[in-house]
Amino acid sequence: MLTIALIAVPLLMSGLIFVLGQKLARQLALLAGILQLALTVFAAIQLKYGNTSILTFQQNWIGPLGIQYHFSLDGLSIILALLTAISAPLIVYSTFNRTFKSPHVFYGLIWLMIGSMMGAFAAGDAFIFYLFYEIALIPIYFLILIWGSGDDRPKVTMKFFVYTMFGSLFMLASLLYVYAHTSPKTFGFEAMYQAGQSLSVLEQGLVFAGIFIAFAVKMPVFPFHTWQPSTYKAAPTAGTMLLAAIMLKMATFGLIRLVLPMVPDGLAEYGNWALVISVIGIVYASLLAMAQKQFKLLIAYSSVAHVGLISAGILSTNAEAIQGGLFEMLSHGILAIGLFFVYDIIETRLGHDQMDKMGGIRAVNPTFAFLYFIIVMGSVALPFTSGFVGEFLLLLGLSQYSLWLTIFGGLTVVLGAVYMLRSFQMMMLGPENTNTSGFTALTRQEKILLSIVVILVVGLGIFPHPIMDLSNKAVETLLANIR
Amino acid sequence: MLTEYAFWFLSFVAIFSALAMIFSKNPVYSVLSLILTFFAIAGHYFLLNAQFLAAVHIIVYAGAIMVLFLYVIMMLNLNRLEEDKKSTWMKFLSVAAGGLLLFVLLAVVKRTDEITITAQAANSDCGLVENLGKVLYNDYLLPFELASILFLGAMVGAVYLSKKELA
Amino acid sequence: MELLPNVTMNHYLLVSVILFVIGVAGILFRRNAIIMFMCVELMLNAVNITLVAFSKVWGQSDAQVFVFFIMVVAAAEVAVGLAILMMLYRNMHTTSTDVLDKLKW
Amino acid sequence: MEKLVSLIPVFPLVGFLYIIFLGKGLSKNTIGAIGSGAIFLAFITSILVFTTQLHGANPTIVKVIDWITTPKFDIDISFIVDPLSTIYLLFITGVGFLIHVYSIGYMHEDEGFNRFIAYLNLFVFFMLILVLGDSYAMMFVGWEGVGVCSFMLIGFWYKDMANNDAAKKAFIINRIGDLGLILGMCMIFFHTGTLRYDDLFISESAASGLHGWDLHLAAIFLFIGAMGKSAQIPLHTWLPDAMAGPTPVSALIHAATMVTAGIYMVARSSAIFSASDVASDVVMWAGILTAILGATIALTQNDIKKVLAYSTVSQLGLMFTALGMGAYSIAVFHVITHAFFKALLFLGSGSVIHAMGGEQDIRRMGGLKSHLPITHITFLIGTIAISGIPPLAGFFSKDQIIAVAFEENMIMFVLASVVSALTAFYMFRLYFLTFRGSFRGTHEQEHHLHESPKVMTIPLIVLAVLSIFGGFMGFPHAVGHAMHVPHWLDHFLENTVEMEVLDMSVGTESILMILATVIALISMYIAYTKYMKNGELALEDDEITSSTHQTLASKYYIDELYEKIIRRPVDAIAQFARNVVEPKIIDELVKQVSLIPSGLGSVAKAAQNGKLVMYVLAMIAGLIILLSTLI
Repeated sequence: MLTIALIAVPLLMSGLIFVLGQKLARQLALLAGILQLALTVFAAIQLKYGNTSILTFQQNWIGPLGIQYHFSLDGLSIILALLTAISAPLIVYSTFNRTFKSPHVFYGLIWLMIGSMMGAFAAGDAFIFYLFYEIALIPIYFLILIWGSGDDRPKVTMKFFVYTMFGSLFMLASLLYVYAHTSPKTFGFEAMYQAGQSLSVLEQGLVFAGIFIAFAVKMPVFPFHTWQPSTYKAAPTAGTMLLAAIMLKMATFGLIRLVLPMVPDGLAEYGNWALVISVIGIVYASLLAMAQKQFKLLIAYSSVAHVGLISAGILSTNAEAIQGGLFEMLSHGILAIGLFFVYDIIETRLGHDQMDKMGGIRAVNPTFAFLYFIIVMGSVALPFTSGFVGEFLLLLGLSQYSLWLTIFGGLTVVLGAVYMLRSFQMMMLGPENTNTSGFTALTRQEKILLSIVVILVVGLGIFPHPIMDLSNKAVETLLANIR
Repeated sequence: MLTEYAFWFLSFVAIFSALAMIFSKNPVYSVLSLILTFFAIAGHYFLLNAQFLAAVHIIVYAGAIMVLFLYVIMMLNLNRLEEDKKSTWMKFLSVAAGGLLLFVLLAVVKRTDEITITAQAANSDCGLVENLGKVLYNDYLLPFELASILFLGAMVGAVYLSKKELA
Repeated sequence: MELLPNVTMNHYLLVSVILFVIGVAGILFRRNAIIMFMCVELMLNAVNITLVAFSKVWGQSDAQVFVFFIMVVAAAEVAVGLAILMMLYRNMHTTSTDVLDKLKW
Repeated sequence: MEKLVSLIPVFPLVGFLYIIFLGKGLSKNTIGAIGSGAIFLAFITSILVFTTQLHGANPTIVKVIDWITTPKFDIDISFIVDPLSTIYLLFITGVGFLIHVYSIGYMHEDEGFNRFIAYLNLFVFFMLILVLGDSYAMMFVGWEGVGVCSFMLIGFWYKDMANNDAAKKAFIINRIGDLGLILGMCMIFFHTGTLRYDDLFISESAASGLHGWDLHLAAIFLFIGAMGKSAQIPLHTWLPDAMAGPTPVSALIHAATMVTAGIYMVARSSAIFSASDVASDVVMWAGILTAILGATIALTQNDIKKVLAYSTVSQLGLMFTALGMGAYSIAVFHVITHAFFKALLFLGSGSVIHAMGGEQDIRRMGGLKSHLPITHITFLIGTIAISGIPPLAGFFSKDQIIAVAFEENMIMFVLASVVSALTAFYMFRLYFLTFRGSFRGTHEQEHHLHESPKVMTIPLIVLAVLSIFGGFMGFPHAVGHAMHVPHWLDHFLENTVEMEVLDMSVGTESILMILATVIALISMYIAYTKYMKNGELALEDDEITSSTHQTLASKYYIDELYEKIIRRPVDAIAQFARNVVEPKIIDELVKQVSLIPSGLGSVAKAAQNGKLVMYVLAMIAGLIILLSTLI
């Protein structure tokens, strides 16, 4: 029941925000975030003490097809639930420095999206997962279309929408294929796993390919990433945060949830190409990030690089990498919010994000530079930041698959430092110029938000243990299921 | 013996007048030919012992529907229709399609021998009004009532469409 | 199986097929919407013949009930259809389907 | 007592946090006191911890909290107390404390004073984590942490872009090394299932799970990490540039502590390296090449800090040569003595720069002896110590490296001796040009000359004392045995690192010692004749005369080479990817694919032309197909 509440709260709050109109929209949205966070933490505590019965919910929906309302939070999805619950209030709060036209629709859509993503994370049934996975597209489509920037955004959003739908088609085909092999017919994960594992290796490989393409578009992994930078650029900052912090995690989480236990043999036999393109993506996106002049695009490409590592790690199928992947999802979400908020701060003050026209911000606004520096350090995976824990475990796991891939994937350590430090240097260091000398001090809201992000980044880096503890057992069970 | 001749005669009339319908340049003649076809078909129904249907057929088709056609044609004053020129390949395509369809249908019909061979006439007066009425009002009561609603809808629709103001 | 002396089921089917194809041919060759409409009626009747014939073969009245309903629907259809045609003619001053081709995608 | 070890890193951390968050209104002296006080407390605690190890106690693991836990990979934040870590503790906190004190004076006028002390504290924190961590993962924490602190401190004066570039370069090259270290860790974990020293080397020897090329490769990857941090060929280029930071930073980070982390790591992994002859050879050759490269470049540099920087590169090279030959304890010995005298030299140079008002070019100096007496004396002691003239610290450690080389590999022996000779030469060149002769700077500068305040000179004096006596902790084996002076350090480290047993007679060892001394004295004399007798600046120091000289002065063009073969191609590839691959290939491909449906759509659109006949034909076609299945 608790799980249902976790999905229902965002959806209901979304409805409430739609209805209650313009005045209270942002307060309500923030309230919903806090409520959601409290509920999720409560759920995590319940899970920690083994009280799993209130975390599952199962009810028939479309009986003859074996589709159920089946939601459950286990050690894997609780991490993503936490990510959602932490990100949601932060994202909402990050918009407080701006005013939007028809805010009730804006915040309503945000919460609709959060609710549907939560639904995908908590799904216990492949059909439910697919359903929520797709529903999440609708609100973000309108968020970008209505509140985005740039004249080409109808085109950009169209590309984004169609591209991801196109990918999902392959997933649907794969899922239906596996579904056809269940008996009695059901979309429940357990039965799907069994059916998937009973397929021949070649079939498994094909099913894997179908699902992976869907996720590869969503994550996105090279070479399916071209929708992403333009979409990030067009989206309002809150929308970008939603995309980068939570939405793409549906895909990486899907890898753990759908791919690993369902088609392990196919992955082992025919999955190398996916690992290879993921790793190519790391290097390629890092290089692109190096070549960017616009800060937002730099973050976008760095996100591609990070996600490539997550994908490669998870597909290498071992406990370290899966744990690392889960933790990196959490960390990447928080860092993405931090980075995009930094972008937002700069953009509201300077009106652009051309890095080569900045410089000297540190001299004008040392607090901002300090907070940003820690976020940079987190995203280059410095130890004692959350980024390190995930990235290190991912590399450790990937190395058990292939040393060569690890060497190339590890280049993210170097190239990440190159582009992040370059951006830090271009924006923050050096003497101030006419562009940046008027860089006003941070407002209270900005300070609070950045501080929370920084505290989370450092705190999770030093105390990842409680989080990892939640998922340890689930990861072991998952791997035991595969072997 | 007589019935056999009647069958051939009716069939000939039906097909001939159907052809006349599609080939006649004047729509009025077309309608009249079609009415003739319908009468021939009604005759078939009689031969098949479906008197009720035969009656209804004449009343509804020949009496109501075709008169409606005639009425419309008269009202629109479509004595002579301007036929557009058809491209030759269109003609060819149409002939091919029609011919092919005929061929396929005939081929299918040829196979019905094997199916009908096992059947036997159990109740030859099933087409009488009494029997038909029983079936209609017992088994098909709901569709029957629905048909009346359909008529109502059609009536409303026809009236609404024909109102001058809409134009 | 003979329905009448020397007349088998196949004869009826044959007649029906020929009428049906004549109806199709009419639709293909003629451009006038009213004529095409009549061809549709002809095709409906071609089917009706088979239904009645089959009813006789099996000794069941259900097929005749169907014929009855087909007539019902045909009547309704003609009523509405002709109304539409009249409207079209009023507006377009033609009933040729070569001109009436605006209803697409 | 061992439990106290977890306090040691806490002091500098608290110092850092306090200064950053609460230090705004405090005076510079208070800040200085807090900063150096924190390190002093750590130093005292370190001594207490150190005493527990004096008499051969077993290594102790002190766990603080759980850190990363996965089903198989399980690393805590916990510290190891054993001879190797405690001896590092001592000189990090000890030298660190002195440099903190010195910084109070040196940075007193700087507006970023608070920040500076705070960063230094943070650096010491990470350095302590590095040596105290009980696993490679924990070491890596410190490893990266010091890298970041180094980045922040090199770019301390961030308004000058050159400093920032140097800082970035240092960080990125370090990162390349770090990647090597990560890969090394990955390999070790893959083959042994653990990264804890305890499981790998001490209570079990899981490290023996590495065999053959896995072993070599793991060791080489680890060494790549060391290359980055300890500035070995080919990753050495950042260290000289790192001199852009304030001088205390150069002394603390880029001479005494951080750069020796590589030696610590190799010594810590001695079980792995000693098992891998390939890796050991790599270490040895990289070390000696670096030593020669550093020493030759140092001959021609005119910036006082650059000379010291290349000297550091060269000395680190020597240490790695020792490591490669299996003489782990001797390398550590040289680390310690080097920390003393190199910190001393850097701080001395800082004092000189301070006095000269920021001037760093030795061609503009000279005759500072009378103006800066304390600095002069201590700098001279440092110079003698590094040159390897007995009985100062450098002599003992360097001599033992050369002795080992004599035993192990004659080529190494010759090369190491050459390095030693070069060292004596360029150090005395530096000394003579700076302190002797007549002043060559401007009149204004001469007027400004003054001895540094006490807060700066006292650390110099302490370090000078340490440079004089520090060498006695490792008296040469054979000679020491004959004289009943034990090699204390070897005994102390015996259970921690693999030992190289020198089987050398008293005679051979004595001859080697005398030979080394003579070489050093000859070099010193050559320097004397060249730079003192004429009393003037030698011509070739003012202008570049020969192509050899040009090559040396340009540091063998290695920076230019990297610029050409790495940085520019990578940038070009990145630009190519941005301008061509991304829009013209990948996105174009996507567009082409997206054209397929719309192409199909336009075909289908043609069918939907509104012509009734077409629809009928289509229907009939469908009907025909359908029916033909019945035939």
